[in-house]
Formats: sequence, C-alpha cells, structure tokens
Amino acid sequence: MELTLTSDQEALVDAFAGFLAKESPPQAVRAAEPLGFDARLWSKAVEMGVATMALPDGGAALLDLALLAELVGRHLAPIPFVEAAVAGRVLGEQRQLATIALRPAVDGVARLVPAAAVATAVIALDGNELVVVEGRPLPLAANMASAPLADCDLHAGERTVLATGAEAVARHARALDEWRALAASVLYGIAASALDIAVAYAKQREQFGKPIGAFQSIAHRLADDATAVQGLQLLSRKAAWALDDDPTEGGRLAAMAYLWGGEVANKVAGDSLHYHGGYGFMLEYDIQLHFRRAKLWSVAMGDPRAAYTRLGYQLFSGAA
Amino acid sequence: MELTLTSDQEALVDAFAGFLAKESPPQAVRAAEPLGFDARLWSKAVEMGVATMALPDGGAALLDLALLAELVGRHLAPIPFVEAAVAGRVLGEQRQLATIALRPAVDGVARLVPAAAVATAVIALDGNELVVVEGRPLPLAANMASAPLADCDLHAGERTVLATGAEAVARHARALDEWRALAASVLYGIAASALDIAVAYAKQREQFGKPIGAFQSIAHRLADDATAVQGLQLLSRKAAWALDDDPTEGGRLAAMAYLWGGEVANKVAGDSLHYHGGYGFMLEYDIQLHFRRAKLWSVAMGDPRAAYTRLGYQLFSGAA
Amino acid sequence: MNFASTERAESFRAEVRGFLAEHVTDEVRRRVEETGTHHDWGLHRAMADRHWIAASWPEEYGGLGWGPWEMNVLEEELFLAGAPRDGMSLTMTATNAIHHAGSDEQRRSVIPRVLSGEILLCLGWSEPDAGSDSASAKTRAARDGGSWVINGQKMFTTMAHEATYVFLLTRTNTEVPKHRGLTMFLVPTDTPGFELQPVHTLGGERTNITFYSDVRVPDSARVGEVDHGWDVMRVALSYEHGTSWGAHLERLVQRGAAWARATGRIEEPSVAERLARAATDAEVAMLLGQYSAWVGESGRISDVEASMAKLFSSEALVRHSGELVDVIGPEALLKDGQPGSVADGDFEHAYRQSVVRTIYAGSSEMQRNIISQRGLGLPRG
Amino acid sequence: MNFASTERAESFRAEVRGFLAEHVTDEVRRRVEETGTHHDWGLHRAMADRHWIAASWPEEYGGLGWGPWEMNVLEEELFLAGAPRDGMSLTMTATNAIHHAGSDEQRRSVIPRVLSGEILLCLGWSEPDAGSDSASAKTRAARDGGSWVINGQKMFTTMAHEATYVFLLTRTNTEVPKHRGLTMFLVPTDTPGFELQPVHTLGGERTNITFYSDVRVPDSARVGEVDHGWDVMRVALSYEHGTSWGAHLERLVQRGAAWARATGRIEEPSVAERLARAATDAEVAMLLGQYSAWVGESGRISDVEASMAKLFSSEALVRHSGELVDVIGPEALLKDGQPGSVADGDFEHAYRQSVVRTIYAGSSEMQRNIISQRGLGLPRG
Repeated sequence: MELTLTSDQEALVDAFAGFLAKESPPQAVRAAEPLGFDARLWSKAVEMGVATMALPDGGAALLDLALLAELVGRHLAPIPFVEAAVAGRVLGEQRQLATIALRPAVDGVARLVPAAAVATAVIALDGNELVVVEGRPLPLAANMASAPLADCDLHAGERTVLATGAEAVARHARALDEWRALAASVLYGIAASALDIAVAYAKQREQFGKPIGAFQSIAHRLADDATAVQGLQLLSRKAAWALDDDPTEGGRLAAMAYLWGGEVANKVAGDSLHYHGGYGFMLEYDIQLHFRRAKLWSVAMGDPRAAYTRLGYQLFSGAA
Repeated sequence: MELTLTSDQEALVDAFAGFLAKESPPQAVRAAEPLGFDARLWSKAVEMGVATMALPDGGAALLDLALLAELVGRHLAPIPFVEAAVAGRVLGEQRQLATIALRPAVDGVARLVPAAAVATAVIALDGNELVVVEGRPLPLAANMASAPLADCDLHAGERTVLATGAEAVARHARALDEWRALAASVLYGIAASALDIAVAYAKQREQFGKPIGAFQSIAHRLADDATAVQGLQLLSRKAAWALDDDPTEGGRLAAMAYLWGGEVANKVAGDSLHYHGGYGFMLEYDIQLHFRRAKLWSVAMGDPRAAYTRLGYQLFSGAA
Repeated sequence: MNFASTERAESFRAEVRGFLAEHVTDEVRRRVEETGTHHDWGLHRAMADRHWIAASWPEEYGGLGWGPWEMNVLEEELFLAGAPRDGMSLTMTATNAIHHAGSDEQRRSVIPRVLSGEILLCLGWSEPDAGSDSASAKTRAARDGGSWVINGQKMFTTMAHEATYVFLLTRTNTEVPKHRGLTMFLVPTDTPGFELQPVHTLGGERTNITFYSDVRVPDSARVGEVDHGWDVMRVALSYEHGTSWGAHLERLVQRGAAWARATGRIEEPSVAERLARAATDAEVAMLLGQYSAWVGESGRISDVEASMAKLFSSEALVRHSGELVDVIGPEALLKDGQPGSVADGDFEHAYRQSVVRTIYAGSSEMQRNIISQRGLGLPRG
Repeated sequence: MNFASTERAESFRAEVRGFLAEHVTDEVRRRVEETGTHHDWGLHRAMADRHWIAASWPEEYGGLGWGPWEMNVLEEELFLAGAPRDGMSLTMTATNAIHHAGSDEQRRSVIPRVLSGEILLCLGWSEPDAGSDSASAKTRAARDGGSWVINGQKMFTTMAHEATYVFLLTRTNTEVPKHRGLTMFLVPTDTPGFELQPVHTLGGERTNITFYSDVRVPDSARVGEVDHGWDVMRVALSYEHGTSWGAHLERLVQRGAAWARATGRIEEPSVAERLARAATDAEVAMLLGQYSAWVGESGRISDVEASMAKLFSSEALVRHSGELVDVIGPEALLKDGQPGSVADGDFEHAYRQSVVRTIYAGSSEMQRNIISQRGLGLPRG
C-alpha cells in the first residue's frame, strides 16, 4: 500500500484543480443551471486532454480518472467528465460527446440518461444488444440537481450495434463498474467540499458568544462526517485502482464505493446545510448546490437499497 | 383524547408499582437469573390478582394490563405477566401457569417459547390447529436476556385442540396483537427506566470538572432518547386502547408499537450503557440488565425488519 | 384515559376538510409554488370569514374559543391539504403577543384588521449575526423626542412583502446584559426608510431581508415596556410552537403509499418496509403533537412536549423524504410537469424543503436544549 | 499510489495465519470465554519465541523492526482469529512507555522479561472519579525518605491478576494544575498493601479494581520525572491506538455470511442487503485502519487517523452486531452450547461486547474531540 500520489498524478491533479478553480467557480456553476452544462468549460477541458486521456490508448489508469472525478465533484463542474470517460472507454475512441445509459432500456427507451441532454451519442443496453445511438442532444428532463438528464429513444437516431449477447452484457457491466467507481469519486469530491464549507462556517459563525464549531453537537457530527469522508476517499480510490489492478475485487469495491459514497455525500451535504441555519437555504449560499447534486448522483442507477441487496447476493450467496 | 389515568387506573398502577418496588428490586432480578423467574414474586402477584384480572371476566381493559406491563418492564420483574395475561385471554380461564408461542410451530415444535421454561401450559398454532399442551415446565434454553425460554414439543404433553382452521388462525392472530401491545408496554418500561438511570447518572457523574450531562454530546442524545420514550408511551398505550375500543386500528397500532418499542428500548438502553463509560459493563451496575432484556423482547417474534415489511403490505398493498 | 378524538373535534375536522377541498385548489398550490409566497388572500379571507384565523381566541375577542385540541385538528388538516399557511401563522404569532402585551390602542387598531383577514403581520427577529440566538439582536432603536429612530437589518422576514406591519425586535440599551436591552415595535411597512429585498430559498419559499434606515416611529408603536422586549418575545415564542408538524410526514407517507400502490412497487419487500417505517414515525409524530396539544388543553405549559413534537417530526421528515427519493430513483427528482415526473414533483420538493424544517421555529439543537434542560433537568453546558 | 499489500506483509500474513490456526485452539477460546481473561500463556510465549510481542521494535532491542503496516497485518490476523490479546497489548502499551521514559535499570530489569513472554504488565490509570479524564487521578504517592508511599484505588486494572507490575498513575502534587502534578510508577503486584478484586463485565471480560494501601516502593520504581507523569502517559497513550479495529467487524461479517449461507437465509433480500451494508462498513473500517498504519509507516503522527479508525469501526460494530441479532431472531441470543444456538453464541457475544469497544482505549466522545480539534481545527467547547 502506497497512498502518496505519484509525481505524474500530482501534476495531473494540480493542473486540473487549478483549471477548475479558475474556470468553474460557483458563479459559473450557477450560470450553467438548469441545464448543468458549460459548453465553454467542456471545450477547454477537452483541449486540456482530460477527455481523451480516458481512452484505452490515452495512457490513464482508472485511478487517474478517479482523481480528476474527485475534482469535478469538489468544484461541481458542469461537465460530463465521468459520462464521457466511461463512454469513451466503451467506444475506444472519443466522440463529441458520448455518454452511457445506466439502466437497461425498457421498450427501446433509456430513461433519464446522464448527460444525454448535451451528448450526441448515447450508449445503452437494449435487450441483448449494446448499442450506440447518435444524433442531436435530447430535450432536458429538468430536475432538482440541474443535471443534463434526458430520455433517449434508442431507435430515433443513427443506431450502431456494438456487441450482442453475453459480450454486450459483459461490456455494459464493465462500463457500469467504471461508472460506479468514478461516481464514487465525484461523490467524494462533493462530500469533501461540503465538509470544508461546513468546517469553515463553523469556525467563523458565532452564536451565543462563541463559534458554533465549539458546540459539541456540531463538532462531534463534523468529526463523524470527516471520518466518513476520509473513508470514502480511501474506498473510492481503492475501487478505481482495483478495477485495473485487482480484477477479482474491482466490481465488489466499485459497488461498495458507489453506495457508501451516496450515503456519505447526502449526509455530509445535509449536515453542512443544517449547520448553516437559515443561510443554508438561501440560494446565494453554495452549500445548496452540493445538497441537490449529491442526491441525484446517489440515485442515478435507481434504488440504492436494491443495489445493496444485489451486492449481498453477489458477495455471499453460494448461487451467484 | 383524555390522557389522564382514571382514578381506578391510578390506584392499580400505584399498588403494583409499590409492590414491585418492594418485591422486585435489582437484587431480586439478579437472583432470579439465569432462569428469569421468581416463583415467590409470581405467587404474590397472583395473590394480588394481577393474573386473574386479565381474564375476560376479570374486568380489566387491555389498557389496564398495558399499564401493569409498563411496570413489569420498569422493574424488570422476573414474572411472566404478559405471557400469562395473553394466554389467559385465549383460554378464558387462569391456569397455573399458561403461556403462548409467538411463532407458528415447525414440525410440531414451537421454538423458544417465552416463559415455557416455567409454565405448565403452552398455547401454540400447530398447522391449522390452535392447541394447548399441558405438562411440566420445559428445560431452559439459556440466553443472553435471562428469560425463561424453552422449546416445546406440542405432542409431548397433554394436548387439547382449542380451535381449528380460520378460527384457530384468527384467535392466534388476536392473541399476538395483544402480546405485541403488551410487549410494547414492557419495552416502554425498560426504555423509561434506562432513561431515568442515564439522566440520574449524567447529573451525578463528573468528568473534566462538570457533570457529563452538561456536555451537549450526551445532553442532546438524551433529548432524542426522551422524545422517543415519550412517543413510545403514547403509541403503546394507544395500541392497547385501540385493541379494545377501535378495532379497525388496533392491529396496525400494535404492530407499530411493538416494532417502534424494540428500536427505542435497544437504543435507549444502549445509549444509557454507553454514558456509563466503563461502569456500564460492570455486572454490578443495573443498566446491563436493561440492555440484555430489551434485545430479546425486540426479537422474540423474529426479524423486526420482516415484520415491518409485513406491516407495509398490510397497510398499503391493495392486495391485502 | 382514552385516545378517541372528541365528536366536536371530528365534526370540525370534517368541516375543515370540506372547506379546504374547496379553497385549496390546484391553482392556489401552483401560485404558491411559483411565487414561493406561502399565502393566498382568497383562502386567508375565507378562513377569516369563518373566524378560523384566531379560532383559539375567546368569542368576545373575535375567536371561537377552540382549545389546543381543536387547533391541532385545524393545523393537521391544513398541513395534510398542503395549504399555504405562513401568512396566517406568522401573523398570529405576532398578534398573540400584541393581544397580551400591546397597548389598548394597538389592540384596537391592529387586531380587528387581522381577524377580518384584511392585513398580515410579519416577524422581524433574526439578524445576520443572530439566528438561534435572537437575543443578541443589534438593530438599534434610539429615542428622539417622542419618537424612535430605527436602524439595522433583519434576515428571514418572511411575508414582509405582503405584511402591513413588522413585529420588530430592536436593541434599545447596550449597557445591560443582552436579554435586558431589547424593545419590541410594530413598524408599518410603508414607513419611509423601510426597504426589503427578496430572498429565494432551496425549498422554493420566498423570504426577505428587511432594511431599516432612520425608520421613525412614534412611541405608540412600541409593544411592551422599554428594554423589556424579551418578555414580549417569550410570549410570542410560546405561540410559535405548533403541535401538528407530524402532519407533514403523514402527508408524505400518504403520497408515497399512493405512488407505490399505483406503480405496484409496494410489492417489493424493501418498499413496503420503508413505507411502514415512515408510517410508524408519522404515527409517533402525530401522537407527540396531539400530546402537546392535550397538555396545553389541560392548562399546563407544554414547551417540552412541543419541542419533542417539533424535533421528532422534522428530523423524521428529513429521513423519510430522502428514503422516498431512494425508493423511486432519479424519476423522483424530476421537476413537476416534466415527462415522467412523479406525484407532481412532490418528493423532490419534500426533499428540498425538509431540512429547513429542522431549522426554523427553533433549530433541532435548540429543541434538544429545551428538552434536556427543562424536560430532563440537565445542567446547561 | 496503489492499494496492494507488500509481498513481505502478505508473507507475514500467511505465517501469522498458520501460527494462529495452530495456537488459537478451541480449547484456548473456551478457557478465555470461561475465565474472561483475554490472555493465554501458551499463545503468548509462542508469540514471544517468534519475537512477535514487540515486533515493531528494532532488532537490537529484541524486536523485528516491523513497521506499522506489518503490525497492522499481525493485529488484523489476531482479531480475525479471535485470539486473546489483552495481555500482550496492555503489556506493550506500558513497555513502550518504559522503553522511552524509564531508567536504564527499569529497561534492563523489565524489558527482557516482557520480550521473552515471562511477565505481563497492566495499566493502573482509571479511577472511580476519573474515566475519560485520566489526568484527574487522585491516587496519592507521597515521598517518605528515599521511597514513596502510595494510597488509592484504580478501576479497570485489566490483567492485574496475571501481571507482575502495575504501570501506575499517581498524584504527587495537588498544588498545581491537574496535568502537572502526576507521577508514574512501576509497582510490583507482590508489594504488601496491593490488593485486587475481580470485576466481571457484560462482555464476559474479567477486569479488576486494584487497591493501594500504604504500598511502599523505592524511588527507583518511578518512571520519568516527579510531577511529569503526564508526559509519560502521553507516550503510552500514543501506543494505545491500534489500527486494526475493523477486523472485529470483518470477523463478524464473515460469521454472519457463513450462517446466512448455511441456512439459506441469504436468499432473503433484506438479509443480503444487511450483510452487504455490514461488509461495506467493514471494508471502510479496515481501510481507515490501514490508512492510519500507512500514515504511521510514513513517519507522521497518525493520532487523528487512528481516532477515525477506532471511532468508525467500534460504532459500526455496535450497529451491525445488533442488526445480525435482528436478522437471526431469538436464536441468536442463545448461549453457546444450548440446543439450537447459532455460531457458538458468537452473535449474542458480539452484541454484549460491542458497546464496550466504544468506551475503552478512548471513548467515541474522546475520539470525536481529537478529530474535531486536532483534525479539523475546531475550537474547544
């Protein structure tokens, strides 16, 4: 175990963090609502190479992508980094701009596909076919999180079958594992940033003559939150690492990281909002941005409880 | 809504509370371990009439029994008050000493029947027969809670069929509803007493120069616990009342009260134990007695989560 | 002891329910949603016509003499119907204080117009640096001859844009401990120097920041004695404690169950389980509220009981609104009107709104202080 | 960055696992269970023979030079095997402090006997009125010529009945702030005036109250400077933080999963779900422990990380041991050996034991203080 970033990783993180700090401040995040997409930011990110590095020949390990996804979460960057990375790895090439449906299509329609309101290519599992459908971005399904969700009719565009049968299922499953690991990293970034905001506020905001962070009721909850965030950082990074380097563990860890990530991000963002008192609800404070996004990421694949159940079968049922 | 006890109820509660305070102090509770039965206490309670008042012609409403069950819980009294009351109402007469199996028999054996290690009659649902089996008390199945559990072979004693088919199922279901309501009252009593112990300890025990109850981390959890205990008192009393007076609501409320009661009693007893620091674990402190008993009461019918699921079907499924 | 509601209360309930079915129309709900102003003049005046605005007041003062129990029924039904009620509840919090602590002239000039539904009042309490700790208010009122000059700023002056008066907490003395240098005023919102700025919130409610720049009011605008504003605040705060918060949760459970039945998802064990848990918490929440009302009905102080009801139901609402979104999945987060949106967007709305309920009218932390100190007798930290 | 364990650590792991399979026999476990003494001389000496008692020490001092990472592996395996380890862990906490702060004579006379597995040490820190607040100790040590006379009482002196020395915290000065009037001693348990009384606990562990009545020790029994005992305590406390608490939970999950598979209950959705949740928490708990070990391995102070690992894993253990009992039902609470008992009574045992893990070696409250103050930089309350 060696948890220090390599110098390459550090350079990558520094560059992208600097870029997002400059180009994706909270004002830009707000300005991109309700579509949740900043086209200018995305084209700059593409120029930087963050979209192409995800490709099989782009040289990046999944862990590298996870480190970038953390920053996308931290800065709430309105770009489909995770979707494009996962879709790019399925397609083996970059298309302007591809995404992937997280749930199997029903009657040929993939519902609420992340980034489909801004993408020109949607990958989906349609029965026993893994398909990519190209066309124009689809109409936004406006939502609480200001995410560019859209429903996608898989017969309405230019449809290409990428794989069928077991191969289709396996490739889709692998892509979802990668999505889970990267989504866990985004959730970590959201949670870590919500925690930072809470801690800073708790130090500065005074009530009854002292900083509210001096009250145990807040300090102790923040300690629990900080512990959960630290655990999430470790688990999400381990999941991304394992998908490349410890294949027998990768799927299990990605599922755990994603589910745990959803719980942590919702709790920490909710706590942070709560500590702000009435201010947390003012749209001009940033923490509500985190609160709204965390919830969608955590339910994007459907009921997390059902996912825990499937994980339990997978881990412990002799049958599976 | 009138939540004041009637003068009759008050007299009943005062008399039984006085009796238990005198006859069932913590030393007596300990002395009755591991069987969990104090024969002398029980015969005095029978003399007082608390066993016969449960009978259909005993004049007591279920709510009256619930008030007594609360005290059984508060004092951790090692007597099968709840079991005998419910069994007596099934039989319509008092037998020395009857109890009831909470789970249907499997292959003619009722497992871990409460009070069966001290009872001479066990009621059980055996297939589509409601039976009572008489004989000697059965061998104790020693357990964490020091409760007189025993396995009962329903063909090993003198077996009488009380009802068959739909009537058997209905009478058994009614008895379980009553058991749930009274068990909820016992759980309330355990929780209320655990809370009292915690509050008294938090006022008296000093650390870092002040009573530990002055630390928000403890005070605020105690506030949550006190709220839950208050809610449980209301819900368990309402359930007992409704089983007599609002039959359409009785079953639903009894299920809720029992499940909620299990959660509250385990949480409050666990919290109280925790606030005691190392002392809570010393067997000579009383709070461990509460902690061990709360858990058995809460799982006596099996997995509470499964019971919540059944309740959900019952409440909301159009099919049920 | 019995848990049956009274016939009288239940006949009120039926009447209220019928009234609300008629007056809380989809159009009313839509307007509330769009503007974020949880008030509807039509509904408000129709309620005033029935004397329901101050139904708890004696008939001689324009009320109906309802006890806390009937008031609880009224509030439960308002919540269950999703009726806008900020206007009336804020107004009555202030009006109760004026009724107790105001001058005869104030009572004469304000109360009849409130009871007729003509005007609203709002509460100018919170400040940027004084949230839970209202007594540390800094908005200054300085005597100038026979009048007072007020300067400062208030946060979260909800309904100020519809109200005729702000019931304003000011500091009149900085030389004494903070609770003893406060004075209350009734400031007309058309006074020169009064300004407001809308504040939009996560839950969709609109509130306001209000600004006071050399706002001049006569001494007759003062409510209660100079420097004894905290006594007046305490009266007002005692009326701020509702008892029927649990009805929010009950409404959520009913909507969730209707959705689960309609979609067949109720057949999934974990869906049935979560709804049953939510329904159990709703039952407890309603009971804690009813208990608080009953204690009040018995003429006793019910501050601890009201705190328990508010604490439990608001925290449970946060848990279960989140759980319901989980059950439904991303569709739960679609905005009302989007194709495929669920239950008019009620669940995403409940999720956004729920957290604020653990803050306003006393944060969960303040409620826990009340319960642990006044209820359990634990020492202050 | 990578999460792979080192080959070296994994070869240790295999070796330790093989060793424990041989030495932690059912008979050892049964004796521990019966006596409540979490120590086995046979196991202890076999470990000492392998230099595993102080494996983290440099070879020149009788250790093996293992880093925190290898130590974490050793501890994980001890926990996973359910091995008794109170004797060695309490002994090493004290011995580490003696190694740093003791006199040459103490090092010479005590350490070799510890490392050979000949003797145990125990910790005389807690007092009736000083639990989390150890520094308020009242047990008095008074100078009398060249020796010291000790009077007082210590709670929870676990393993005192097997130990050769108590590593004792005493008060030597009452005129100064509490942290500055403490002195540490190494008191032989055969000294006249030393007595103990067994204390049996909910979790089944035996601990002791120890009494000191005119216990006379020479000045050479003093560890560190007079009145500077707190500095010595801090060294000892820094060694009290293990990193592998998560393994308790991992063991519980493994036992629970084995039971669920054997009974077919794993096919129930809510059973699969709860085990998956527990397994996820176990993964997080193990990672937090490994992280803490890694920070230590990197030569940095890992107090906050150790607190996180301890806090999270002990609280998760409480939750999941309760959940597992729920899943199984009343059978889970049967004592080992009863007909129909489940997994050797492991689940009822875990339920009883789990809460104490949120208390000893720093209560959850103390861990949260460390995390919020040292980790997050929040002010003290």
